[in-house]
Amino acid sequence: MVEPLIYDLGAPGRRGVAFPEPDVPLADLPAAHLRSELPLPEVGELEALRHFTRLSQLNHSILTGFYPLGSCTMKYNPVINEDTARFAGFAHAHPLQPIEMVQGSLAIMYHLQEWLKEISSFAAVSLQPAAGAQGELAGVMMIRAYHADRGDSKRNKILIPDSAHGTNPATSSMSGYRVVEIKSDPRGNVDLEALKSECDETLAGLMLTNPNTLGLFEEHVEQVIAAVHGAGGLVYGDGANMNALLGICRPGDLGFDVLHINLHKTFTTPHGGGGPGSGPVCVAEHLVDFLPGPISGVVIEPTEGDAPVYGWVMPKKSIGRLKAFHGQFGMHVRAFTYILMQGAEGLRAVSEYAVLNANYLKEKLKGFYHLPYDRTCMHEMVLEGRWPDAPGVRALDIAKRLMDFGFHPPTNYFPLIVHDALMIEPTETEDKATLDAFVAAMLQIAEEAHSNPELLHGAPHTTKYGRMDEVRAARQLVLCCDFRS
Amino acid sequence: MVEPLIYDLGAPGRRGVAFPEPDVPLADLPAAHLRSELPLPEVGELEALRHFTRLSQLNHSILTGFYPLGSCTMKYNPVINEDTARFAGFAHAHPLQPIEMVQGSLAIMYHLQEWLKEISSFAAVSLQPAAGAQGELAGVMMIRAYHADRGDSKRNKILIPDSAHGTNPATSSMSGYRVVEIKSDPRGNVDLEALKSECDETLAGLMLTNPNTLGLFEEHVEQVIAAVHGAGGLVYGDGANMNALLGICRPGDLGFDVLHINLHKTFTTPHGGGGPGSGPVCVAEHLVDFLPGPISGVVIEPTEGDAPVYGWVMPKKSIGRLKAFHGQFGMHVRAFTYILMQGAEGLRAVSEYAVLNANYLKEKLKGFYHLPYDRTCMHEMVLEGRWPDAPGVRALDIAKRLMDFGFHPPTNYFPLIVHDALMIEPTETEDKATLDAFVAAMLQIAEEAHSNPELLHGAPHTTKYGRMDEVRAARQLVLCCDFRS
Amino acid sequence: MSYAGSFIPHTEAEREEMLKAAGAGSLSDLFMDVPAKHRFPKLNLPEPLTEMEARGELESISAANESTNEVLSFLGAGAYSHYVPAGVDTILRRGEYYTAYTPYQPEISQGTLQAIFEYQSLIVALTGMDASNASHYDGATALAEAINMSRVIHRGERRKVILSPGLNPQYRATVHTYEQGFDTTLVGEDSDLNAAPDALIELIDEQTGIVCVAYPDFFGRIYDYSNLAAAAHAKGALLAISVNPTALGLLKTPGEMGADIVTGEGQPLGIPLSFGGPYLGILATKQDYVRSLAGRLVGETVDSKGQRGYVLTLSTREQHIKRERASSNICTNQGLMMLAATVYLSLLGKQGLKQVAESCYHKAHYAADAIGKLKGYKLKFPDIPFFHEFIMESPLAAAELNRRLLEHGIIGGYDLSLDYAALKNCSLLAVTEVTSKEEVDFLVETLAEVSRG
Amino acid sequence: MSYAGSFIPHTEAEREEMLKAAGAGSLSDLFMDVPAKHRFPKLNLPEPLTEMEARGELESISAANESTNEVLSFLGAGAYSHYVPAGVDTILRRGEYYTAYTPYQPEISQGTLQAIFEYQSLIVALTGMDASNASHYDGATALAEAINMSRVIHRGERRKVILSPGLNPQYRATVHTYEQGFDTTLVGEDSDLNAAPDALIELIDEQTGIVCVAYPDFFGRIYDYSNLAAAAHAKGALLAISVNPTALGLLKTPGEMGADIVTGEGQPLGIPLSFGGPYLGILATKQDYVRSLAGRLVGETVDSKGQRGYVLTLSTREQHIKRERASSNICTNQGLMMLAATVYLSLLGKQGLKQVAESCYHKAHYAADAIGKLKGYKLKFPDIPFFHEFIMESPLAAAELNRRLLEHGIIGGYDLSLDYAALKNCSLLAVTEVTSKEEVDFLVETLAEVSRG
Ligand SMILES: Cc1ncc(COP(=O)(O)O)c(C=O)c1O
Ligand SMILES: Cc1ncc(COP(=O)(O)O)c(C=O)c1O
Repeated sequence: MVEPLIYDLGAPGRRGVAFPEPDVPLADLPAAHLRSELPLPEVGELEALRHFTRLSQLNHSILTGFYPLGSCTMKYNPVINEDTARFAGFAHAHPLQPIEMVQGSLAIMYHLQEWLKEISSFAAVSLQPAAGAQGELAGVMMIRAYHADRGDSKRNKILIPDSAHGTNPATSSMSGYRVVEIKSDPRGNVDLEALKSECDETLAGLMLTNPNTLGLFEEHVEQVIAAVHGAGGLVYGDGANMNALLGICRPGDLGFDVLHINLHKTFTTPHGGGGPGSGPVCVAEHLVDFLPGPISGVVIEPTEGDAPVYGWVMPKKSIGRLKAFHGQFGMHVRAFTYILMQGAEGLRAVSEYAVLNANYLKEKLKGFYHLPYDRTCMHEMVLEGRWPDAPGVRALDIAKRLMDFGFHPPTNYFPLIVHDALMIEPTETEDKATLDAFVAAMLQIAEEAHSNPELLHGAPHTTKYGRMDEVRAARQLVLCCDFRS
Repeated sequence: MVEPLIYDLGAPGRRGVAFPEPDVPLADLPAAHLRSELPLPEVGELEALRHFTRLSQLNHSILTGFYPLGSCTMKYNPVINEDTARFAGFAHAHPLQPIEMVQGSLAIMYHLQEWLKEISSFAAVSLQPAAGAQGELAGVMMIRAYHADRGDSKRNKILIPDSAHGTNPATSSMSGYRVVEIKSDPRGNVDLEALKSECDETLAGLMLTNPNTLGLFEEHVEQVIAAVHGAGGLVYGDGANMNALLGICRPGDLGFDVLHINLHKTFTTPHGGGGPGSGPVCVAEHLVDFLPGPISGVVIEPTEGDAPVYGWVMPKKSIGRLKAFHGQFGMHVRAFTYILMQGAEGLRAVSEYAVLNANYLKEKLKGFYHLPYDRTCMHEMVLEGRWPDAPGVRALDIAKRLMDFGFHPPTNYFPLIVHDALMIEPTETEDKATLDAFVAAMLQIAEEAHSNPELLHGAPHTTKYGRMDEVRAARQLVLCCDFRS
Repeated sequence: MSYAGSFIPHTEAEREEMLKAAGAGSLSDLFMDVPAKHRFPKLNLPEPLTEMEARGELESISAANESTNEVLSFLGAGAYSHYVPAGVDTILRRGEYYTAYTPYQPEISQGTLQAIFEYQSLIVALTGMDASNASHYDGATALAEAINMSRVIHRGERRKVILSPGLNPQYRATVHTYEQGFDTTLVGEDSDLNAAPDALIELIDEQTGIVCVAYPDFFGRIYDYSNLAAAAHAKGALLAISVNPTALGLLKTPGEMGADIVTGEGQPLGIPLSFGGPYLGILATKQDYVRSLAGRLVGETVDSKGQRGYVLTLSTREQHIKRERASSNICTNQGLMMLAATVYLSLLGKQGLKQVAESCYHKAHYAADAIGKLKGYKLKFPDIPFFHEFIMESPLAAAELNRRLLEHGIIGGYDLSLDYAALKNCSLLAVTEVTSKEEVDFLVETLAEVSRG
Repeated sequence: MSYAGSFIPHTEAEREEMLKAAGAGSLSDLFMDVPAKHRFPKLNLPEPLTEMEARGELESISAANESTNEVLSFLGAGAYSHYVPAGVDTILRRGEYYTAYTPYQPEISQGTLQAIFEYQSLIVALTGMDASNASHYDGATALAEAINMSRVIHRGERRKVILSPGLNPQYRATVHTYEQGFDTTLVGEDSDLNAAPDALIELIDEQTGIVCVAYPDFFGRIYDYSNLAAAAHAKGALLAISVNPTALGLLKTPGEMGADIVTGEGQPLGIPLSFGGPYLGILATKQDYVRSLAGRLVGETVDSKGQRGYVLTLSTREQHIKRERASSNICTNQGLMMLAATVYLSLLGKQGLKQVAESCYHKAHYAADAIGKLKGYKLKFPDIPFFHEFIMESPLAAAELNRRLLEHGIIGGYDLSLDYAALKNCSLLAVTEVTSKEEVDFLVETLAEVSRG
């Protein structure tokens, strides 16, 4: 019994939630503009809620199990955040209300900006980007604007390490740049020679993820940055991996020019089954004027004892706005709540334990799975999901088999520079017992891969759904149901 | 993998939710009175919430499926109720606040009382009883107080039909009465002759459920009541089955002297996995002074244009209080919200459709299951869960097998007067498609009972847990875990 | 159906089809058994509202309250303001819990059943008893049931019950209600409030079934009941102790003191004040008396696949099996509140509950110290250890004092003169972890000010 | 770990054991790769708070807002007050939804995947397109993506984009930002506001990639874009329509009018105002352009047991596969907001959405009628059909008018002079189903009064 589609439920004429009849005299409807039919579901309230409740139970989630999805920082999303973000004063604030009426919201944004500046060591922050990728877009556009502002118009390429997340090259193209890929060296760092050979007068910048997607701290980070700066380029930091760096090392101190932070990773705003995220972008002094805006700022300095008045400030040479209104405000409240509870002490502990958990897993697993870069890792690490002596087994099989043990699989087939990559990020909110259970499952699977590969090919076995035919989905494309029948 | 117990989780020294250190100077603790150890769990916040989230998924519930548990009125519990009952003004009201500060709460209780009076046709209502059984207790004690007040002290027995719910006789004993059981007649009514033969000067009263637990409206209800009244007794109405009577017939009009209503059945307050309920008790004029109290009343009549002032009123000869404070106030808010959305029109429809659904099921099933009382039923009906030609199969087997189809079984082995009773109450909030699916399952099971009884004995098959060994639980009694280890 | 607030899914076509199947021409036809003259009464109720309208209406009614979220409060007296972690309601809001009923069918109710088993274990751990039921209505009814249990245990003999005056007056009133049908002698309530509970000892005799005391008592006082237990046991009587579970985060267990039955109000364990309910009755006892315990019990067992699981057990005690011979009539209990307490205790755990208990203790003592030094005010029992509540004797009647405090935005303590003639000008103040030092200071300043005025 | 707000479960003993296993002597040892001089900076942040303290802090910050729940508001301009049935947040609060991520692993993500498939179906039904993505950031970025799509569809040719002045100014600003890296010619924004959209027709030429309009437009006006669509298609250009989905409960679909791409802001579908986000970008298109669509797509398939199921599909469009050749860089989208819209549309259904749309329409017209009759006020476009927003021209500057309205407890409309030089003294008023007749009457009376003062 699979759960029917919402359109398969209901009955013609059935009503869901009702609304009051208008209490005003009725106006004439604009006959020429009316639609002839409105093919929406006709289900009852219980029917609808039962449907979505049942569906929910088909999901793996952080609240139901371990979710070591590398690069995604699937850590505990504190339930208190879900309360604070819904406080009436926040939930019902219209984004265009006069600033005097929304000092609470503006204060949240202002302080969050200040805290992110402190954490990352940058001069200014815009909370506008909707997600990491939009933070990247903002960053790369600021790089463009910076060069343009200096009359430097020949810079048309962005360098991107081969280990980078797909959004980095995609962002660069969307910003109108040419992308040049830079190889990694045998220790998983940017290959310095390869980098230097591209550091010329056409260089707009480099997008660097540190720790990189192998979970490794870039050992020559300062040299890399120096090389780019030396050629007149700027360095963009992909801060998706900030969960390794809180109180450990500030990207601004390392010389990055601009960085985005994923609130939905490091700062516990929930992933929501795909989003919303929030990707604040932080910049060094020389890029402050280019930030997307408006930004929450102090518009009237506090006179003694009073609070300041916050309002909207548009950076002087802003690249403009990235979306309507002021960013994913509900996520700002959540991140604010989280930082408030952590403080400096807590944030450092977050990264320390995230890194401890990853290294613990690494050490427990590396004898059984090939670890291509055997160094102290940061918050995550990448194994190979294949063995020379188990030729039929691939990372995908391991991933699916993990489901039988109640675990969400690691990210697989990324980063691209590791064959059959299994990218494992445990996060600091998982306890040792959970990690030990995961290790036990991984070892059992490694054994099965050799002794009983069919078990892996057929996995998952214990889940309600078996392996999905993804090829068929793409070939016989069905993207919506036939709601007219 | 079964879910571990909360005590099996955690680690020594692990902390859950933290509280602030006291901001006051510390006082000396009373050394002689301190406990030496506090053996509570030591689990993290994510660990705890994951545990209770996972556990929840092991429950069948109204929000996940059909739940035709007879006598329990498992209908949709509107989610709006869950919001209104938690509004800050309600959730944070202390029960002992001065009445001027809690006019909102008192108004809720006052109007709910008024509405219940109107719905049931009684002179007054106390919302104090915590559940149906406590409403019964209040009612029977009022009967005692009434007789005592009249100096009538020889009345020491309560009559109870053999179809009655177990709380009725238990309540009577708890009130110090002797219980005499009255047989049912072949049409499922109270046997009038048997009743009359017990109507003597020792009769304190009769507890009558109407519609009774067979789902049948008592055909001689007025004669039954007249017989009891004729002997000087009072008639208690068990209003657990009010879902059949809203706007259909008012117990007060029929001559009942006292009645309890289960807000957690008829008025959609959720059953909470076993409670809380709420069992308001309604009385006719001659019992008003005996009600348990205090009760919300108008203490200052409204002067023109103003609202009245509500306060606490203690009935003159009250049997006293039944519990601390004022009853299950959170349930009052929910029932209030529900009635507000239904109005008179809606309440009548509720009962009409509840009865329609039950009769629909009855007609669809009665060819396949023995229907001992073949009359138009009210909101529920009782089938026999056995067949002469399938001797090994019992109601329990049918119940367990229904789980394989995703349904909660009907109440079984109650009422006691039907062999292998299956007591089915669909409620008005279930749609035809659900009923049809249930019918299909029931028919298939009837067929399997004859063709493949083993399938039923082994059921359930598709649930995470198989049949539980209840005998072992009672024999090798383990009522708590070993939290010291 | 299409009136404003309808949750009835039937379309007209479905209704007609179903009526036909049911052999009825119309909905009214289904009600022919109802005496015609009483059929289809017109109900005088407000017009039905949509959800949007109902929410608006309830919002304004709720706003008509001025509750403890808006006004500083020192009310306790059986219901306490505590911080409830967000995780508690997160779990309570899950439909799988709150829209299920009593777990009669264990195969599809393991969520509720295991939660109850965990609750039972937690209560046993807190109280030092051997077994807990799955919940009772509240602290008052749990006490009444303890007395009921004592009657069952003593097979109807021993009709004297000793109630300490230090029990919550509402609990005592409830006991009086419950005992109406029996010729029980209730004694002890008028004992001297200053005499230690040992004074109850002299009331114990061979007719005594049970002695009931509170811990801390209604006035917040902490007594060791070991002697009382010994004295009761010596005469064959039972000892029931009504507890505040928060205090058990700090204090010696009733079990250690020799209690036979522990009752209590579980509201402090994660349940909002909610104007007095729904709350949670705690009822636990020793192994010997398990079969006389009222209410549901969950026991461990295994399923047909050999998996550990939980079921309702010993139901032969209960009304649905034993009917008039059941030990109690309780059926629906406080399931969801039991879950709240279970989640609360799990989230706080060993360290958290202790922290809360200590915080309550220190703050109440800070307040009492300051008030004890105020001109015109004094503490009623300055030498007896107390937990988070204490009696303040003030220069004016508590009612008048509270009126004046309220003018300054403070809800004062409970006016004890309402229940105790001896406690003129006395109010019972509660201070918990949610009250800050500044708020206590504000109370103290205001007390000083209003006593002048 | 034991600082106030810690969610780190490790005990000291566990930490030591794990450090040992990891071959590190201390936590600091794990960070030797970090340049020493930048290692372990001291962060200047407030001291950590417990949950109880943090909630208190956030409560007071929230209370510093005076939001539309407390003050009557006629603001719209892209974000609308609507009643959200309780069922929506009931579902959104389920941890299984909100703590999952992009459903990369379909076998254990069918909840999210099926919900997306249902969302795609609902958007197709509402808009008359053939396919919808799984969500975009918001209405503004969805429009920017439509232009991006057009570039992909036209393989980088046709660098002229026509933007109607009736598009939300913030959306147009967003498009300008997105187009910075390309030599796109953006035209049309300064067209005459009084000229029907047909006036845009003359701007369309062989260089035109896409024409973008709003429906209803930013001023609430309803136009039939069929001619515009035909004109665009005649020149090989695309037509994108940015919609308000509530209006589609009533109005002809963009599909019927010939749109190639539909974008829109999904906030009105059950998403709270929340100071501007998170909202929901709607992005749908015709079959021909599906492979150029940005963002996630879910398609139907079967699993190994033959059960119908859903998976992410056509991911070769996306950044994680195609990298610099992807049609967009979007990765994380607005999943939970998509779920809100799906639940909202399911709960309201065919009848409910129509009811809401009609209610908005009637109330806005009631307000406009009354205002149109007020001395000194007039409607800017009295003869053009509108939905639930309209321009009021007042006798004084909108900023000053709004200041005065606020003194009477009313948040006035959006001040259009901020974006349109031609719209002096004009404000944009929105009226939805949550506003009562009395409230509109109060606005009208107040308008009369403040224009005198
Ligand atoms: C390393 C890295 N960079 C960038 C991103 C993009 O962030 P978002 O998905 O929020 O757009 C991600 C997230 O998936 C990431 O892991
Ligand atoms: C007919 C009948 N009477 C009385 C009761 C007792 O009500 P409660 O469980 O609320 O105490 C019930 C409920 O189970 C019942 O079905």
